[in-house]
Amino acid sequence: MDSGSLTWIMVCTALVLFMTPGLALFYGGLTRSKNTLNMMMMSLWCILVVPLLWAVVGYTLAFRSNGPLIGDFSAFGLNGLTAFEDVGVPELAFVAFLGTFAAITPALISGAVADRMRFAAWAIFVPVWSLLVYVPVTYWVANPEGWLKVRGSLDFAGGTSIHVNAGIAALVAAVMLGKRRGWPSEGFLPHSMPLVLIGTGILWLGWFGFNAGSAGAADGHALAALMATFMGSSAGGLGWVLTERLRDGSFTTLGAASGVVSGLVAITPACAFVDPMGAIAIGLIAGAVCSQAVSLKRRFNYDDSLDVVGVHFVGGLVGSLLIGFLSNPAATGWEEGVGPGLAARGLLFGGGPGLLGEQLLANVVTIVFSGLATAGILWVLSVTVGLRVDDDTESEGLDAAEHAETAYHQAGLAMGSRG
Amino acid sequence: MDSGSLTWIMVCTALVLFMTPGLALFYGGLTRSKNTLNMMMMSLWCILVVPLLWAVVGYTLAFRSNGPLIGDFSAFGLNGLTAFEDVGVPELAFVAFLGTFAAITPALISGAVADRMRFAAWAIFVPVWSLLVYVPVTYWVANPEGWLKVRGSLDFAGGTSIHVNAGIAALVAAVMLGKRRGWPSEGFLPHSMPLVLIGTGILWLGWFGFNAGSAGAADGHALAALMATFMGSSAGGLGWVLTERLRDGSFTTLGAASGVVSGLVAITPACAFVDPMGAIAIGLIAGAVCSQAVSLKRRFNYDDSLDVVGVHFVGGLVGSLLIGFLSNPAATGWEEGVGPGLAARGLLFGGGPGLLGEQLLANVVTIVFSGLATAGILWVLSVTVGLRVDDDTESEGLDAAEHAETAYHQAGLAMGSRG
Amino acid sequence: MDSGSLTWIMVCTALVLFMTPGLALFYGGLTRSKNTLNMMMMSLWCILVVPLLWAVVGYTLAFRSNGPLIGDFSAFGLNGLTAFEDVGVPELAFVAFLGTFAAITPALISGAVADRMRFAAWAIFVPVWSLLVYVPVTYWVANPEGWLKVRGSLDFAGGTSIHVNAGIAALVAAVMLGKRRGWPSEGFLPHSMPLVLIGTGILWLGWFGFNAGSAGAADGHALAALMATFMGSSAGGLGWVLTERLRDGSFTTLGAASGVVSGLVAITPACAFVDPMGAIAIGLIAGAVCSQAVSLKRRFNYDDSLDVVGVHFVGGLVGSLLIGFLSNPAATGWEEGVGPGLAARGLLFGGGPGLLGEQLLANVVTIVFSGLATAGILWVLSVTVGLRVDDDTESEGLDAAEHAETAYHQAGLAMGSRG
Amino acid sequence: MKAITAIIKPFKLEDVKNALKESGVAGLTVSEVQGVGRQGGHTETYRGAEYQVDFVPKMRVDVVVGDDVAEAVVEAIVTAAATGKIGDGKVWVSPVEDLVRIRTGERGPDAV
Amino acid sequence: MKAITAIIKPFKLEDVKNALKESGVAGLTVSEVQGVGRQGGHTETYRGAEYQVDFVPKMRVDVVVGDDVAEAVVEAIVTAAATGKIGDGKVWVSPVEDLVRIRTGERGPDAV
Amino acid sequence: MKAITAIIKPFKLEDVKNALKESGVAGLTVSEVQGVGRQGGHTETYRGAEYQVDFVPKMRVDVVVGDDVAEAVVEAIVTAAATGKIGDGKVWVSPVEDLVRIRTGERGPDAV
Ligand SMILES: Nc1ncnc2c1ncn2[C@@H]1O[C@H](COP(=O)(O)OP(=O)(O)O)[C@@H](O)[C@H]1O
Ligand SMILES: Nc1ncnc2c1ncn2[C@@H]1O[C@H](COP(=O)(O)OP(=O)(O)O)[C@@H](O)[C@H]1O
Ligand SMILES: Nc1ncnc2c1ncn2[C@@H]1O[C@H](COP(=O)(O)OP(=O)(O)O)[C@@H](O)[C@H]1O
Repeated sequence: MDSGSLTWIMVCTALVLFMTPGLALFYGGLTRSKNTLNMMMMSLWCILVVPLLWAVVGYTLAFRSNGPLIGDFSAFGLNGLTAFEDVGVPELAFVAFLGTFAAITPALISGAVADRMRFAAWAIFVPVWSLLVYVPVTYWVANPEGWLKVRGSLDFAGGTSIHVNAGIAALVAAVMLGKRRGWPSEGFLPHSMPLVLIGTGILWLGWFGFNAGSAGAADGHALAALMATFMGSSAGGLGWVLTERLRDGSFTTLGAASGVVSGLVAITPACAFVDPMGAIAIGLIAGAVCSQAVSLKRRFNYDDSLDVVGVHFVGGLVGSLLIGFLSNPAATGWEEGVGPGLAARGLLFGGGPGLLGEQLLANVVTIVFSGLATAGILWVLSVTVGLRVDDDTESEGLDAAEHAETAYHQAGLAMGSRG
Repeated sequence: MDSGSLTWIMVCTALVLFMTPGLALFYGGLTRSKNTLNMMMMSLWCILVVPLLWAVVGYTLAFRSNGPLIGDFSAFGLNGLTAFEDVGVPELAFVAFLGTFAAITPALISGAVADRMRFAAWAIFVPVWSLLVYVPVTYWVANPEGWLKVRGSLDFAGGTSIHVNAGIAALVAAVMLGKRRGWPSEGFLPHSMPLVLIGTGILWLGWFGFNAGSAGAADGHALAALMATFMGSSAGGLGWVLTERLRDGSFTTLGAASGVVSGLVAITPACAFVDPMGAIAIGLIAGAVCSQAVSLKRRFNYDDSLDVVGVHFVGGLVGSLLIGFLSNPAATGWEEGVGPGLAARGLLFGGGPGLLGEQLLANVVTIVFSGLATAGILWVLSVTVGLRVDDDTESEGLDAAEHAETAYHQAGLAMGSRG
Repeated sequence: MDSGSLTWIMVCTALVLFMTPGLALFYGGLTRSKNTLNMMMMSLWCILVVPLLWAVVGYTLAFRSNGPLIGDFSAFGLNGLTAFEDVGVPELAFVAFLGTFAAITPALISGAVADRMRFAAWAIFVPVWSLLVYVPVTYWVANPEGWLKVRGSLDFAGGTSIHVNAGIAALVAAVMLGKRRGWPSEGFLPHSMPLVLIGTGILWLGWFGFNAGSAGAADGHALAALMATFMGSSAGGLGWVLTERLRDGSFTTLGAASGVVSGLVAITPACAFVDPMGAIAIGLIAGAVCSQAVSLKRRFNYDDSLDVVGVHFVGGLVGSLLIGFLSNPAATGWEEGVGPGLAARGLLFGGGPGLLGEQLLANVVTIVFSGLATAGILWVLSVTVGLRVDDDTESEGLDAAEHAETAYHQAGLAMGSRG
Repeated sequence: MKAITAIIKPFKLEDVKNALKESGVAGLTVSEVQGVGRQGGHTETYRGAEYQVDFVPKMRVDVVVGDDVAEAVVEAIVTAAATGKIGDGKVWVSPVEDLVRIRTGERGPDAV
Repeated sequence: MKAITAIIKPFKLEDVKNALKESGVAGLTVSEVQGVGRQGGHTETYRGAEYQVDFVPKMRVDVVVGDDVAEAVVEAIVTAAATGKIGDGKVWVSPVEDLVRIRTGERGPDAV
Repeated sequence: MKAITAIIKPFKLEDVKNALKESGVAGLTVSEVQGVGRQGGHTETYRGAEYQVDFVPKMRVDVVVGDDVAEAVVEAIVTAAATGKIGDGKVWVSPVEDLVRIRTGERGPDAV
């Protein structure tokens, strides 16, 4: 065993796990205080349910190679996997590491349906979507035998399989749920920006593990990914706040936070394929583009409450497509070529349009499949459980009605009396 | 030196250190705002005082082997220990790592006495309890020559020596302090659930270091422990929220948080001895059992303010005893046998009742010893310093009276004038 | 490549990155709620801008050796650096790691000018100060060819180049900005102590990476630094709260937090040169001294809003000078001697006064240079952009006026209407 | 002059504010309050025990107006705040003997 | 009608609320306030300096009732809120000229 | 007795409190409120869209005093709270029919 690489993967597992509570805080701060716990619980639910599903059946279907489409059941229930395998990093470490990815992906979607979704519907949606959408898309894009990966598309840490995938699902969900009462004339301003910034800090920390851990070892790819993650995130924040300074007149903290996340999203697929200056470019572009993209919802009139589409869908797409321009295998230690373990050169480094084409294909396939499948799942839920809370719950707040809790209790009101 | 394993232990040290401020936030969010800082300061005090005590005398007494009962003074003041020892991981790394464990253990107790204990009494209780209770129990259970360890009881990361030990001390302290005014007719609802969830996230992150770092190296035991910690915690949260959904009708965020902690507590002793499916079982059981156990205080009429007994005592016991059923040395890389470095099979894997018996014995011994010793220490404090604040302080809040601070200052009231 | 050491530096990079959002929370909690976002944005701005500057030009000027005064442009734009260098830890890892240091240093200064500085001035100040002050001081103190380092001064992780440097800049800035209206008769009490404690926890965690990562590898120096960091921080907190208990009558949580930070600051330069008992001594002294030093501003009538001078300047100085007494190369694995890679003995371990003299010199040089250069930069800004917001903005709050945001939106007021 | 105090549902605040503006009211003051009433509160679950929380978040609007317009202002508030569902709240009117605009020292109905 | 305003200790809120319910009051509105009075505040230590904070957290209870029951309601509040210790607070009574129930538009004492 | 209600700028609270103490007022109650008025609010940017927030943070001070001192107390508040800039706020005076000190049951002007 390579104790250094094993340590790296174990640390990254813990850091990425930390991201789901971080996301809960980020999203929770952005909602109004009457819906904060509901928002947080949507993320927490993912990290309670998905890891178990992952260990039992998700991992084997997503990562045990079995032709172009889907894995097999050879590691069902983690059967046969042991922590004592005599390799650099035992497979069990990747089960754990990748389980944290599986958990956070559906949690991303929750921001789009904030303030109005029935928790019962969400509770069912999460495991179903994980199995029916996340697992196959991940297989195609990330499994060495997956058809999109074999064709040569590049996605180092999940730009396509996680951000574009969750982003398009978020768009579909926002449209199917319908608008919140009062949107868009009212502002639905964040109840606590400090909470948003706590979440941002945690996501930022965890994302280093997310991206650089995806190297699977403590090696040059990990380091290249780490450096690109750092540069891309700072540049993302800068790109966003400079854009809004020019456009709206001020630098905002939410702009900084959103820009950092946009940069992180965009650098996710690209981090091990671009050099540090390429990462800065991706970050700046993603920050600027996403800061514009969050206005799309008002133009096209869908209520993506917390801008999952503008940040994750658009940011993921930007990063994924920019690989086609900025992929620099020479500087990032890849053997040049097409397919698993190889990387083609981007257009700016003398590559042909093939890579960009593959990037486009992988994302289009993901968008179409995930969009349709998500719509299907939600449709079934809408005619069975029902997707949306009633109007009274929406105006009084989901926390009390759906969870029998409220986020804050003031001094004189913390008592309650036993029922 | 094995740089990978050293890195692992150093990272885990930092992560476990982070848990004590995390616990302060978790507990602080659960109290009312007038007592929040007092609650937090009880944890902070532990992380200020105990590490120094640990370096000077605690470590040598707990971990320098010297027969069945207690260590010697061979490493008094860390005399003779150097960071440059020519072994895989120098002993000094374990001094640091284990110092973070020593610090958080008494902090756990503070939740049981929230809202009413004199800080002067707590300030003395912490170092005294650490030396007189934590150190010997740890020696018996975790030192290779400790009598309970030699007999074959298993406690990988401190289920018995930390959670059962602190849990029984919490019960004794809650009883001796007496009930808060108004309890149990009033609710004492958490003043800030977001704060509780920040604490939960930090504890969850840190616990990966706590459990998997207890392997002492980046090896298969660490990985097995990490995977079990992940599965046990998610399952704990799921077990709790499913139980409350059936029982009370809703999923709560506090249930998710408490369930995750219960799962983490229960998996702590067991993490390196059970396979991932065993970990899921332990988590689900612990979550369900603890969600019931928090009602014991109302049945038996002791005011364990923040449910240290229901979560840590019961959770620790559940996990420790389930080892007797679920220990699976074949799958987790242990040589089968009884005593330090070995692990016996649990009942479900064809082992005899011996292991379960040893688990029972280790916990009963801990309960009796810690219960009596804690009672003794508190009795002395009650007749000298006094355990409880006066009624006025209790109703006006401990923060202002005991610490000359208040947790929040509103916009117009942040001024104060210089006295 | 040494995967263990590479892992260590990558983890430490992520942990130190996390410190800047942590500092934002720490400082943000200490301000009043109308200025919280501005305070946080001052830190965030540093972590958006400085890393890019660092990658392009800062790193090469600070760390590419080129005689006694300043680096060259050999790694301009990270030209020629690759993640696949065949050494223990590739240079690119240090670029990333040290970039997080460069980012947090100017952020420290922001606490001194809280509540009144124009953000436009800050936005320019940060990159300019980083290049003109941080880079050269770092070269002199930390570069193997830097003149202060060659003379034998010791600064393991940045006591002089970061804390004394930022601390004196903070003093100059506080004086040049002038006092806040109402200071010192009014209290400006923290709007949220829980936020301060979240920040403290994050800083504490990150500081393990900051100090022990400065070893550049997972080796004995890293471990010695880690242990000293742990002991110094706990002792710092204890030193502060014991002092205030004696002086003012109560233990405060802000005292604990400030003391931990003071201990961390003071141990920063010393951490790899002192044994654990030496670290405890430094922590206790720093905690006690800093808890007194925060009163200097009232005696000398400068409004250092959040006590950057009392904590970082004084703490850094205390730690740096105590090296002259407590340096113990024998116990900490250094070859004895003067200059890069060597360490002289402190006075208490039989060394001569030479080391103390060098420590004094390095700090005096830093104070004079940084003080003058900071004053120069601020003077230019004051006659161009203007340093201070107008009175109305100061009384109504900087968040709304400078950033078009407010930190909290209450239930009924989260709406706003579209403009 | 009259002081008009309205207790309303929080999400109706924007509507009420706009209605007041339209009826010519230049200023008003609002605060977050908790109400007990026919609407009933909700039950909270806390670590497995149920607690009845009787308090429902409401907003309180205070507006001082001249005697002549008081009735119209009351009407405006009632119209804007009504949803027809239980818990819509109350508006009450009390006498005000004097009012000063701090900035100018002006007094009486013209100072509101 | 009368508006009865009570400033009480926060931990007495449940008792006062229950006392009001028992005396037949159907609704009330409470808010968090800070009081200055004989009780005195407390001293806070902030980074080694002492600050006098004169404000003590209190709850304010507002209840509008018919003229006939006003006196009984005041008595009920006073009895429920009293601890006999300094800082127990005040109850005062002001005239209310009109009251509307927003939901129904009903007016007068029956609408409370 | 009179109830005097003042809406002031938050940073003037200490001054007003001190002025009241100096004019012999033994107690007062304050709360955080949000005001709408001539001062206008501010614009917030939220993810690229602009929102007009009409509310400005203010403090509300309530003090009940005897009829004889009411005018002096109003003057004291106005003087202490004035900055001469828009948004300084209002003070208004309403009649109070009775007041009880909870602790002792005393009534009337002596109980304030
Ligand atoms: N007598 C009262 N005095 C003061 N406030 C009241 C009174 N009755 C009701 N309220 C306030 O009005 C709100 C709504 O009253 P409620 O009885 O629930 O509904 P409705 O007004 O539709 O009958 C309450 O939450 C409370 O804040
Ligand atoms: N004249 C007053 N006007 C308004 N509120 C008052 C007045 N006097 C006291 N209060 C309120 O009553 C509370 C208790 O008053 P205090 O003088 O401390 O005690 P007591 O009522 O027991 O004499 C104060 O904190 C304040 O909120
Ligand atoms: N008619 C009113 N009724 C109640 N409160 C008012 C009224 N007019 C103004 N206010 C309060 O006074 C504050 C200041 O009023 P504003 O019109 O902005 O300035 P000024 O008092 O200087 O004319 C407002 O924010 C609001 O809280």
